[in-house]
Amino acid sequence: MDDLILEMKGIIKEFSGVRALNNVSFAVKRGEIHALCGENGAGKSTLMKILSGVYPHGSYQGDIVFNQEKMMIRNISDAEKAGIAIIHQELALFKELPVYENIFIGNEISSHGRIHIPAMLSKTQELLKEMRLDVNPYTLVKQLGTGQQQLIEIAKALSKNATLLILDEPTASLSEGEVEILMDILGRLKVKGVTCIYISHKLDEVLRLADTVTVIRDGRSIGSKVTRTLTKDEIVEMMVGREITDLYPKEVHSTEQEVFGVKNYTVYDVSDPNRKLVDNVNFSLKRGEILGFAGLVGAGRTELVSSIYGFHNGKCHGEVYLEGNRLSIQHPKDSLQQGIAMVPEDRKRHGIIEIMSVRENMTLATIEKYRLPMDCIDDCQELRDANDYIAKLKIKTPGLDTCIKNLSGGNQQKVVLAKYLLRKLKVLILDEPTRGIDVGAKYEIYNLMNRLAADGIGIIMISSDLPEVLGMSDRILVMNEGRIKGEFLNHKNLDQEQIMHCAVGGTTA
Amino acid sequence: MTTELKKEAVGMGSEKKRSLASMFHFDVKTYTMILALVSIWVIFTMATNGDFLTSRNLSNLFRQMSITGILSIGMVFIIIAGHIDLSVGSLMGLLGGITAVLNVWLKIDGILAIGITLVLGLLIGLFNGWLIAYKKIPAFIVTLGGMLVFRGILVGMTKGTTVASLDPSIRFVGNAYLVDGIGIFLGIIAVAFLVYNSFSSRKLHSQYGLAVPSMSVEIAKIAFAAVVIGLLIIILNSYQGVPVPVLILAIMAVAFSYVLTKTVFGRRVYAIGGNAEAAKLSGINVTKMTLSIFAINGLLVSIAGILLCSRLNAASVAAGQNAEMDAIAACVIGGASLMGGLGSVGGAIVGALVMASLDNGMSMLNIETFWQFIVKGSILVLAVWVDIATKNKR
Amino acid sequence: MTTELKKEAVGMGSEKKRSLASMFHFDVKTYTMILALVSIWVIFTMATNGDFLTSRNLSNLFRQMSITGILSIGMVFIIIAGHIDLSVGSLMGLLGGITAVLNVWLKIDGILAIGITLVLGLLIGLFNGWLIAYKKIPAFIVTLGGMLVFRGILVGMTKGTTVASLDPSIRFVGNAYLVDGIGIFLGIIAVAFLVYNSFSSRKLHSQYGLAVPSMSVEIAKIAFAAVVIGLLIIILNSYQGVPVPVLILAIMAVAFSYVLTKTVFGRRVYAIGGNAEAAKLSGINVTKMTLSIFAINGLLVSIAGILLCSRLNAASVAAGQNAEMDAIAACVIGGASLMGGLGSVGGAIVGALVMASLDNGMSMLNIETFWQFIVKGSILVLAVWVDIATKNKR
Amino acid sequence: GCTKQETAASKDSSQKNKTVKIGLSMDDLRLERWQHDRDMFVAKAKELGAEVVVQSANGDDQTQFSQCENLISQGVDILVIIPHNGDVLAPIIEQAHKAGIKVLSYDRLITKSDVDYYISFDNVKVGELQAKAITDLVPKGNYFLMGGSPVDNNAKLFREGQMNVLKPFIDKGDIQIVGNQWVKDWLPEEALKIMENALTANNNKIDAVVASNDSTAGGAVQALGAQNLAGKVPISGQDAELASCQRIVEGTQTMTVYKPIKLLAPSAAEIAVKIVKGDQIKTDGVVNNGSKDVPSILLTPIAVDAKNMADTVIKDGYNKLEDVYKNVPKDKWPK
Ligand SMILES: Nc1ncnc2c1ncn2[C@@H]1O[C@H](COP(=O)(O)OP(=O)(O)OP(=O)(O)O)[C@@H](O)[C@H]1O
Ligand SMILES: Nc1ncnc2c1ncn2[C@@H]1O[C@H](COP(=O)(O)OP(=O)(O)OP(=O)(O)O)[C@@H](O)[C@H]1O
Ligand SMILES: O[C@@H]1[C@@H](O)[C@H](O)OC[C@H]1O
Ligand SMILES: [Mg+2]
Ligand SMILES: [Mg+2]
Repeated sequence: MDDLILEMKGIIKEFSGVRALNNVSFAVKRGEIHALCGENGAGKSTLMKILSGVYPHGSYQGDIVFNQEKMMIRNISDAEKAGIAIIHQELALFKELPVYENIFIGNEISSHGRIHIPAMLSKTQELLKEMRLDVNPYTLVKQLGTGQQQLIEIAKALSKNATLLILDEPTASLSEGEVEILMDILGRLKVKGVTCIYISHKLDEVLRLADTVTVIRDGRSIGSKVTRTLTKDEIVEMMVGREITDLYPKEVHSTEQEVFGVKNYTVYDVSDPNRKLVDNVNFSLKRGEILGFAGLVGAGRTELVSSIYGFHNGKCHGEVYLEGNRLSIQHPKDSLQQGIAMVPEDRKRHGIIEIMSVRENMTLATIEKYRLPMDCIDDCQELRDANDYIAKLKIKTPGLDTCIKNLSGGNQQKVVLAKYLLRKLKVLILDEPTRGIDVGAKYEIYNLMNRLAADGIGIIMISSDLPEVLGMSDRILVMNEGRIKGEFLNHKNLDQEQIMHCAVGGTTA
Repeated sequence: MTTELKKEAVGMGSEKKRSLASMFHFDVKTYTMILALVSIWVIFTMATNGDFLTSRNLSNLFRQMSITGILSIGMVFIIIAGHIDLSVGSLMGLLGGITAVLNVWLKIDGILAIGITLVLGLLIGLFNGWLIAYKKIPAFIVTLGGMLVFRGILVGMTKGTTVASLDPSIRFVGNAYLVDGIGIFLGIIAVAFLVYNSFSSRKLHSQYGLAVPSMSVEIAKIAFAAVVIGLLIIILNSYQGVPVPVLILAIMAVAFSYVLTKTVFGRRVYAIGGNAEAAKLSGINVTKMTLSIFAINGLLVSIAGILLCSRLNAASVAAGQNAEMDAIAACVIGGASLMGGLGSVGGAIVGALVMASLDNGMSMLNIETFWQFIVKGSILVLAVWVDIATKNKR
Repeated sequence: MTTELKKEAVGMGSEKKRSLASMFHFDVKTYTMILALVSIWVIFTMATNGDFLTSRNLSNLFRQMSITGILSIGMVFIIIAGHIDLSVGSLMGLLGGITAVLNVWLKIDGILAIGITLVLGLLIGLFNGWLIAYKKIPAFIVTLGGMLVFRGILVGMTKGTTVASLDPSIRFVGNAYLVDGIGIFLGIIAVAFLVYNSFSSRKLHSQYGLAVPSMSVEIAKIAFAAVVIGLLIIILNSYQGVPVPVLILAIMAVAFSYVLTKTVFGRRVYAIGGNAEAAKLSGINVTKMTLSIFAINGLLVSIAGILLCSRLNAASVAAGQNAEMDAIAACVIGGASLMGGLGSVGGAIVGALVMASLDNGMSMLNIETFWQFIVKGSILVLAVWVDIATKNKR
Repeated sequence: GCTKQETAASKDSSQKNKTVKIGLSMDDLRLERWQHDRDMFVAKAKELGAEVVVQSANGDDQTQFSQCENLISQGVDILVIIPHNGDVLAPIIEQAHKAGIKVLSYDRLITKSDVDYYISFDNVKVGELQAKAITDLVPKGNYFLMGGSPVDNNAKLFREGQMNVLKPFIDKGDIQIVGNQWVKDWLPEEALKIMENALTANNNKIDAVVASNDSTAGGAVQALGAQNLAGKVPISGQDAELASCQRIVEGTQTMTVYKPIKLLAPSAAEIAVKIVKGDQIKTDGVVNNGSKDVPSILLTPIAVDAKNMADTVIKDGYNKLEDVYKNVPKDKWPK
């Protein structure tokens, strides 16, 4: 018999009438890496929140057996005491606190209630080194990019020395290099006997890493399989109930006409005006082109585009042209007026307004479109458009007026996408657009991108998912430490190695 | 593909159901406080042997709440946007004082004095807003400073005296009643508007193929609203007619409730309070919005100030002390959160009504002052507790 | 892999640089308000021909700020945790009243009366906290209710009279001065502690292989602190000695600053205020923390209440009115944000000192009252403006 | 015995006094009457060649306490205090005496302390005058008592005086007290609401209102006016504020209690200067403050109604004729 570390039996969880989990059973062997897959809204995060004590015993039905013992996990500390640690899908960090405190909050190193700062600092440095993360432990988390924050989350979970480690979409905003590091760490943990539950929509990772895959769909368990015998297509089929033959439905439709150009663009750090985050960047975007941006976490891609978009607070200079006209963008609203939209990377902080409904979130950037006389909102048109996109992007939501924070992570992301797609655009900037989105929906989004490109819209796509960049871009720019280090036309012979080499600072081949 | 279709269909069905449920959700949410209010009224009615519910007292009650009500409308915009305004009481005192000084000392015509006051209110609001939005000084500090500065100007300007006896035109605003006929007329217009609005929205919805609540629910809702409006007007008429300040409050409440719930501007107020950064990324000019919100508030404060000095037929240096607390409390009782993003004009008005009812009922009962403090404090907490407990259950 | 190694090396270097920079950042940030304070002092000193800076007036000033200072310590915990307490003034009045009633009317020994008051303060704080943490009623409402209830109880309990003439033991706390020797002794202990603390921390840091700021910076910092402490004690001694309330304030400030910055409890206060949801996900028991924070505040309020009735040698029904606003303002001036997650004990104390200095200086200058209002309000806004403008530049 | 030494010390510290420096600590300048007090006090003091440092505590004990300390440390020669709450300032007297400064308690007595002099109107007397004027007009009927701020000690003294007069009538059964409320911060807007509610609760069957001061009376008159009862229901007041004088001559308010500040403020200034110079002070008697008999100068408040308006308030120049009669036809003005 296999030695099971965890068994969840007949789990049922309802949210005000909506059944998120319907009799799910789930078993994990000691020491394995167990992947949990499923479409957006399938119930993966919910299941893990039950396991980690976010939804306490009594708020769900079913049993949890952990280490052969029936558990009644009442809160998060119960779970941690039992040796279960989790990295949540949504970042749960403290913006105003430094990195080292973030890592230890809730598990401070202390004696008699007094925190032991040097110990925490040195442990932090150790962890950061292990993560190959070059940040100062004193840095406030709000000063880090999303990818770096994600790594801090991981460090935080590692610091807990758990026997069962749950990772809910840990790599959603990590690029290839960091993913490698994480794989490395997980491998070492495995050797140490730590069990991992791994949730990801990046199926390549799953196949490489996991020993077993369990798939859930619409709150039901579909089945568990050993990875060795599995192909990607099979997982996809288990997840969505059908086959997706081509993950990247690439079409080529770029023209030669420039729609958008950036010249000598430099961006400085907000808190340290001498530090350049983006250094003299030049690029141009053609009508109907999909331009991919690759690079490691912290390469400055987000800073570049958000600065162009008018959102970065720091100093910047350079020239931006739209259809040959020089633009002066002070504020995101200027960009939107010119027909430039940007889907932000950090969904929770910049994408959604948590206490507003799905509909209100979706139409926020286009709200003038529905303006009737007397500033009145045409709610019929608004409803229709919202409904339209809910269907188009298959957003799983109980209704239009549901509070957006009750949606699963991937579905929130789709709402954010819809929010900017609702506008009439010339240029669309997508910063990690498929972050946390399942394969089926990704496919829809790629098709959508193709359609937009076919309509002549220029698309900039920043993505840390190299296969995605390779699969969808017409052209790829690689950034490293604030500079564009390489440019690749996408053709069959281009492979990940070349891009990676460039991203870590090597020169263009 | 078939599964997808099925899912979609299910989606549509459940949406219809949910939209209905959520409609009721919404209703219950707003109505818990109304229920608390009703219980307070019932208790006072019993305790006063029905005196509390006489048309005369209700007319008093509504007049007594009108100033706090108007202030709370402005305040709810500010609170939803995630700010606060502590200067409201002093500013109201100052603006009332300005009306009085203009009219009594400088012998400026009443209407003109009112006009000047309104403009000044708007400008001062703008200035507050400028410091907060453009200079990024926390609203708490700006308006705490304003509280002191405005009171100081008032004391200096009036040299500490009470400036009394205003023109009839000014006195009218705070003290007159509408002829019965006008009240009824306005009531009918309101109901007609409600009916028109609801049916045209139904028509539009079904035109667009959107779910509409069942006819009976709709009719019940309209009927309920019509009964409330009708009752209110009948009650007020059976005393002396609709008091002008109550009418002003009603107009402001309807207008600004419309702004907050139906307009682009209102939607953006919620957005910047809910997540200012996301709002900015969505192309909302947060600074300009903040500026406008404080300007609106300034305007409303000036209306309240005019009403106050009109009701008292005088402006005194202490006028409006602590009024900001009442206004903020009204908003919070009515469901606004000081963290921003939540609140409604209706809630704020109900909150103001709850507080005014407590004051009114207890003073009718001639309860000892210290008991009034204790009871008012306890009931406030209790009412909100009940509200929260019932909300959490759902 | 080589590139990575290089990066690491760079990392270490830039880290050292950064850590130093960030240290200074921190310092400048805290010190902007101190600079504002110093400018206010300079202006007043010039305007009063030096009277402002006499040891006697400084002794007054510190005594005058001690009560607001103590209240602001409790308040800053609450504000950092994302709440607010409006009941502080009334509660202080009530607790002072209880001490007086126990001592004067019930003839209970002074020390015992103080003890009972402290316990009661803690319990009332706990009760407030319970309603907020466990019943999820917004702190604004709970403490607004508390403000009314406590004032009511005070008026009822004292029947509206002033309860006067307390035991010498109670009067001591608010009015006595320490003998010069003790003051000096305490000063030396404080400096010694500073030195010890800084060097042991250096040692620990280097033991753990962490960067330490250069020795000269460290010494400069300590020397600066020692000079400030020394000057303070010399000034106070050259009048009548360190006033007991100032000593109490100093002890509370050091103790709670320690709690906030150096203990698990304190860091978690920031966490729950910064992101309550994340705090919960990190396994922090937010409800219990909230409870404790309000209990601490209750305790501090009771100390302030005892000091107040001791200074006045009486408890009056109006005691402590509006003290909550002063305390909150002190925190906000000192950099706390009403949205939670930001603030410090030191900042709150500086904030209290800024406000007390404005009051003191203007009253020394014999400015007309209404000008005092205007000037105080404007300077408050101005000081914070300067603070924010300089912070944004960096 | 040691007083002289102390005085000498204080003279030293003020570096040979050419001008006497008087510290005037006031309760609250947001109430009209105190502005008059201040103006007259300062005017008289200037006339006598003294300098006055004025502080206003905005009705807050603690603020007043601090301000007194500041005055002491500024080296004033004498402290004149209008206490917000006379019961809490004993420690200030101690501090002042330590610094060799004498204290004159103005208008309100500083109790249980070693205060040097007291000059005032009798506050209980004020209450008595108010009630007397009303009972003269309405010896039988329903009375409503509009008290002052529930946290103002004076408000209680006024009530005490009112009850001294009313008690016999109540005992006889002639007068019923149908309501008895206190007005937060003496605010007219609060008084207005309270009066509206009282009238409603009693179906307008209120025959007289005893209001403790003019600002609360002002609010109440507005409520009475709304029921067309202004002028029909007698109502008292206090302070002879301009607005209330106007109401009195217009007939909507019955009376106000005029405390001839014309007498009070200048004599206080005079006495203050005398104390500093070490001159003899003539007092009217003593008032016991709980720990000693304080030598006192007690002035009598005057009840003012439409009849004696011209002879009191106007004659004293407290308010001007044309202001008071502003809204009255010229032919009805007193000559
Ligand atoms: N707090 C909540 N209130 C109401 N419904 C919720 C709540 N949390 C989750 N749900 C619903 O439960 C379902 C499962 O959500 P869950 O977050 O577990 O999905 P997931 O599998 O993690 O999806 P994703 O891949 O998008 O992260 C969704 O339909 C979601 O709308
Ligand atoms: N608000 C801020 N203050 C200071 N530094 C910042 C801030 N935001 C980002 N940075 C820094 O800017 C650099 C570039 O970050 P950016 O987010 O642009 O990188 P990226 O290539 O998009 O990678 P990621 O996947 O992490 O988003 C990082 O080193 C980060 O530390
Ligand atoms: O004159 C009155 C004063 O004595 C009292 O203390 O406050 C109210 C005033 O009207
Ligand atoms: Mg999820
Ligand atoms: Mg990025």
